[in-house]
Amino acid sequence: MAEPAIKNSEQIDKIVDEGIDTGIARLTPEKIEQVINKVLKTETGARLKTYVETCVHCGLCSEACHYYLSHDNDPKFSPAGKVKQTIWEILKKKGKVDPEFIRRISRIASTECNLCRRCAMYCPFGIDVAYLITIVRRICHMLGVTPLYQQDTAHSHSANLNQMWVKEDEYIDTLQWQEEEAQDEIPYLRIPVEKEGAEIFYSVIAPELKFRAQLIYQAAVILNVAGVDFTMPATPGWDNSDLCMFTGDNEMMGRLKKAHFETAMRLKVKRIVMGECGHAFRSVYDVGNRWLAWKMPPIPVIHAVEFYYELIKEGKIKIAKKYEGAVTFQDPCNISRGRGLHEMARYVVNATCEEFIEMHPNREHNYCCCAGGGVINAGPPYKMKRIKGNRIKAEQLFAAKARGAKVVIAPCHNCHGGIEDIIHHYGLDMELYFLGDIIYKIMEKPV
Amino acid sequence: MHDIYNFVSGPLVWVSFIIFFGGILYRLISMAVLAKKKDVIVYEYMSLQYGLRSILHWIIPFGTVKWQKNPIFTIVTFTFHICLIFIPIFLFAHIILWKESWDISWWYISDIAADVLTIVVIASCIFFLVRRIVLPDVKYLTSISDYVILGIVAAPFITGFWTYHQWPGFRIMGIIHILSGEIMLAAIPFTRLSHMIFFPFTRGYMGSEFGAVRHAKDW
Amino acid sequence: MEKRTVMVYIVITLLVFSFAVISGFSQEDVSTIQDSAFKEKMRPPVRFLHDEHNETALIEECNTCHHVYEEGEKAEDESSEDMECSECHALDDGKNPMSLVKIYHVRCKRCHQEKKAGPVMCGECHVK
Amino acid sequence: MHNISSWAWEIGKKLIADTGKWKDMFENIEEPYVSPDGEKIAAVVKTGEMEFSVCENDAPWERRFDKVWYLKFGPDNRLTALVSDTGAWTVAVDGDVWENTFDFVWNTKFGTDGKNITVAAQKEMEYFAVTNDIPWETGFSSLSNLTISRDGKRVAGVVPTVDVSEGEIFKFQEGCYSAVVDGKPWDTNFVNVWDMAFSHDSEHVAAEVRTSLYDYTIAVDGVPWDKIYTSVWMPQFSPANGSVTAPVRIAGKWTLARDGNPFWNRSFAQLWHHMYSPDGKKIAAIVAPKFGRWTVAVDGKPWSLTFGDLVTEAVFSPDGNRVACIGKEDGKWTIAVDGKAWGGVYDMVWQPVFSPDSRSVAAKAEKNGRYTIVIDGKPFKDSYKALGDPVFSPDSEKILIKGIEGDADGGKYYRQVLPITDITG
Repeated sequence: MAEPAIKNSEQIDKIVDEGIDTGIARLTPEKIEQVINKVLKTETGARLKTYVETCVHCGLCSEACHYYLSHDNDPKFSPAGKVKQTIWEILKKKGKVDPEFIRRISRIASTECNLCRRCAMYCPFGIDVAYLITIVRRICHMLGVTPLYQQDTAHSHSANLNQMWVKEDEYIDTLQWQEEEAQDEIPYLRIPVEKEGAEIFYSVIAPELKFRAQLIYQAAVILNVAGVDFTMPATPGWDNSDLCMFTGDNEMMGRLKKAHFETAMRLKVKRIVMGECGHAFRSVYDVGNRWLAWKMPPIPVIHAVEFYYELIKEGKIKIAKKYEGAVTFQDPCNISRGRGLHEMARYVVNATCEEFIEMHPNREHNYCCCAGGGVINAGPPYKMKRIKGNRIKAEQLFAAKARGAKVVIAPCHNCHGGIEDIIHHYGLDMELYFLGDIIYKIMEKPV
Repeated sequence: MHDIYNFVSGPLVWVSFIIFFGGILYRLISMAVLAKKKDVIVYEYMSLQYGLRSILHWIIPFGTVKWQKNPIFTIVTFTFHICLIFIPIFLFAHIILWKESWDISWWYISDIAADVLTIVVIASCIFFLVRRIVLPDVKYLTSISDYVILGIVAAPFITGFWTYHQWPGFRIMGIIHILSGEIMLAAIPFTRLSHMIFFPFTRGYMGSEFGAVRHAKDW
Repeated sequence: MEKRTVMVYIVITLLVFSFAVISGFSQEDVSTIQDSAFKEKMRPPVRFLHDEHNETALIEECNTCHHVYEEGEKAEDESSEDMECSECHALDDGKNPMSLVKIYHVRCKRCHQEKKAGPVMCGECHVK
Repeated sequence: MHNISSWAWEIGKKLIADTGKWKDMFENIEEPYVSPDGEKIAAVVKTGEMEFSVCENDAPWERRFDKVWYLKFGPDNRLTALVSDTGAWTVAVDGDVWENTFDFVWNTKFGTDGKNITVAAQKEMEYFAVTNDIPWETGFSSLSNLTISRDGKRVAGVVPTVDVSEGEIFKFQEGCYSAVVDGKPWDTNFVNVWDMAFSHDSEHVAAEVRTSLYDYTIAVDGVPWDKIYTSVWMPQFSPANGSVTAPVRIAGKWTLARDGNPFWNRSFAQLWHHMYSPDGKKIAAIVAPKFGRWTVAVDGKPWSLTFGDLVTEAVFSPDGNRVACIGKEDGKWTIAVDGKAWGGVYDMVWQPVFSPDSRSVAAKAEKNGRYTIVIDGKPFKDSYKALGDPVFSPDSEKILIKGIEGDADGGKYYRQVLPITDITG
């Protein structure tokens, strides 16, 4: 279990990332200064000023951060420590920093902070470190210094309005393919495409089409068995995810959210129900919509966890036999701290599983998976850094396992990806499921 | 000596009060204007109910998970902050000065109590100092200015204690005491001590976002 | 014994002697400010050498301090040495001694401040 | 729209199809669609194991397919569907299929008169558009944002013009995309090209483009404006003089620019979906005058009425003097016309429709799972299980209601024409 922490700078700086390296090579101190000051002047104001001036450098936020805990309390990984290395320095030098400095802050902002906002609950002043790190990412974006894989995802978003270069026909084809597959199990099943006036627009993320098509299959089964009047669009706008939000390309973020919400409006649906994805929820619920001047989502967005809760509570899904074996539950930051769905999640877990074992800490206080906030999207170069940056999660899971938990339920794609790697690397030997996997397994289905 | 005394206890008091209250007002107004211009969402999402809910949890000792996890720090910081505000306001020696100057007075604490509480403040300052030097994460965040600020806060209490006990040189110390109190007042709006002013807003805003928008707790 | 050592002893003895003599002479004049209205004493009483103070301060009229006010006007030819201050300067609400403290302070301290002479800080009068 | 004066406008109610009976005819029936004139109702039906067709007014098409989707009536009341026969995809129009087949087809589009039908198609990983069974001569490695001219004769889209693979981020940023019109790409490459619009004479195309990761502008026939913005939304051509306008973002605020110059003299927290009055003299747009409040602005002047949730589907009256839109506040939907909201609120409302004389406004609305037509704020007494869009008669005195009566188990589809006074009183 106890891995030595990465000795930060040396090993980290050995990571080759063409996105960052090439970006850095193109910078001049003049350009850096000009871009930084432009971002600071035109895009920041009272919040940045107050946060920076209010922080009393007390270090209370340190133990909120999984990177800090996983790196043997290395001060460089504490939330305020990351702000010190980035924002404070930028402000102190008034943007007069060199390209190497930009390399460091890009690394810190993009691969050493998941924007999970746990630290906001440990800072007495409620200083939003995630917001400050977002500003750093914005600066790096404006300077053209973003990890290659993240940037590539942002480009896919821009060219296709989805995160995985899925072409318009491939998306529809996948839906039809999953529909056909599922009809073998439930003959009357449909994935209605472009059904104007349906109650619900079921929205997904591109990885569900590319790698986890079974999730669309399962969702189709759940939605059909529950008799939900739903539809999926046949146009771009179907992908609710938004890595542009995490690279700092706010303009693209807005464009993606516009496409998504306008698709919902065009389909005349009353609600958008989305799959088990955390960051996408954040982007549609309280980030992307704001950039567009919608105070709240114009069409309500319901996360899968809340939707399952409704279905089970209202008896639309009946449980044939509860899942045997003890499970534990990962509270994803974007739907617990981000939406308070932890109690509903527990309702669903208890309704579907024989034995539920809490991991500690939990609910709003759960540790981040270390994959969210775009970090997993920084790609393979940072995989080990990400895994080692979350040893604390392995310890947390191990403790739950010691009390009997054999299965981890993680209702978020990023949590899923992150925890999958952690389970393998640390040899935890636990199974990992989405909540939908469990419901699909144990629900009553027509014979 | 009389000239200095008259100056620090006369015009300088006014100057420091003006800087203190004027500074607070200026900081609040200028920040509000800036927010209106650049961070309009702060106004849009600020919720009185949820803002206060969060503030309430954070100003109650052990009212948050964080406070519960660090009991020693919690006790120290709460007693420190309470004493810091309480002592100067309810100290007999201060009240008589206000009575003389402006004919206002109120309840005061005994000198023994004041002595004990002052020691608490000074001890807390030492605790904070040691923390800054000893704890690696805090040390990493610490700059010279943090020591200066700690000094600014500790000075009026150390000098006040000295003066009260009439230790050698207490006359000079008395003048330094008055001066250091004035420096602290003047420093509050314009240094990180401004957390006193901004705490309700930063915490309230986070509480509003967590409570009203995200339906979650932030403590 | 060396000469120098003897000299030191003599000097010390003389000093101690003269201190005793001076204190003895002054005894009559040593006084502390008292007022029966002060029930609980927050500070040590103020030592006040009445005659010496007045000589140094060139105060000739008793009613400079022991004044009498009639209808808001200071009565120039009257004085109040035989009275306690609190007989006129009543306590706030009959209990709060602050107002009485205040008039003592105003009487002493303000004059010292104006004349730039004499003690002004707490510990200079309320000596422990 | 297609020549509506040729439709039957006699007052009365006609049973078109007893859709309730369809259940006995087919294994499965998908949601029904009605033709613009209301004379036809159709649905995709399952006729056997892995066998599908389209049922139109009680009779299925003769052809059977292994997949049918995207049922759409054109403005000329022809019925199209995207169909697959043993894996080969094509378009079926009123039951007849196009000769060409493809690996996939999608996104059926019609010109205003309905004569020209266009789809996006993919064959052997080549992407192109097909209009009336005639594919573009060139294919591309992808095709998006399919856009057709008013008359449907010309087709544009966005295609990669430089081969760029996943992960080649710096190549991507040099510009690998362009707009393509009738199969011919523009000469200029852009980092991105998005929504585009044809001019009214179908001769020109304007598009949202991004020339670097940060610089957005409008390109007209491949030539970008000389001004750049931090973002732009879809451009429009003026029907009057051919100039191009687009919402542009400057210093965090949105305003309307024309041919690269400031046009409206005020800015908004948001401004999009601007549109010209039919005569081209006025411009209306959906705007947020302040964060979180939405309304319509005509020539830069916002209504005083605002909505908190959203404003959408704004439309000009034929005479260009009135504007109607959908507004939503606290989860409830309504219609607003010229800055005044209808009294009633609904669970959902559809795009409002002006009468040809511009005097009346009708909209389909839903309440408690039933649908009805509302004219000038007054709901029709009858409610329906399903409903098509309302259509005013050419003389503006009658309204065509296309509704399925009945409950979940059965249903009869009626075409009904009534005087609007039956609803407005």
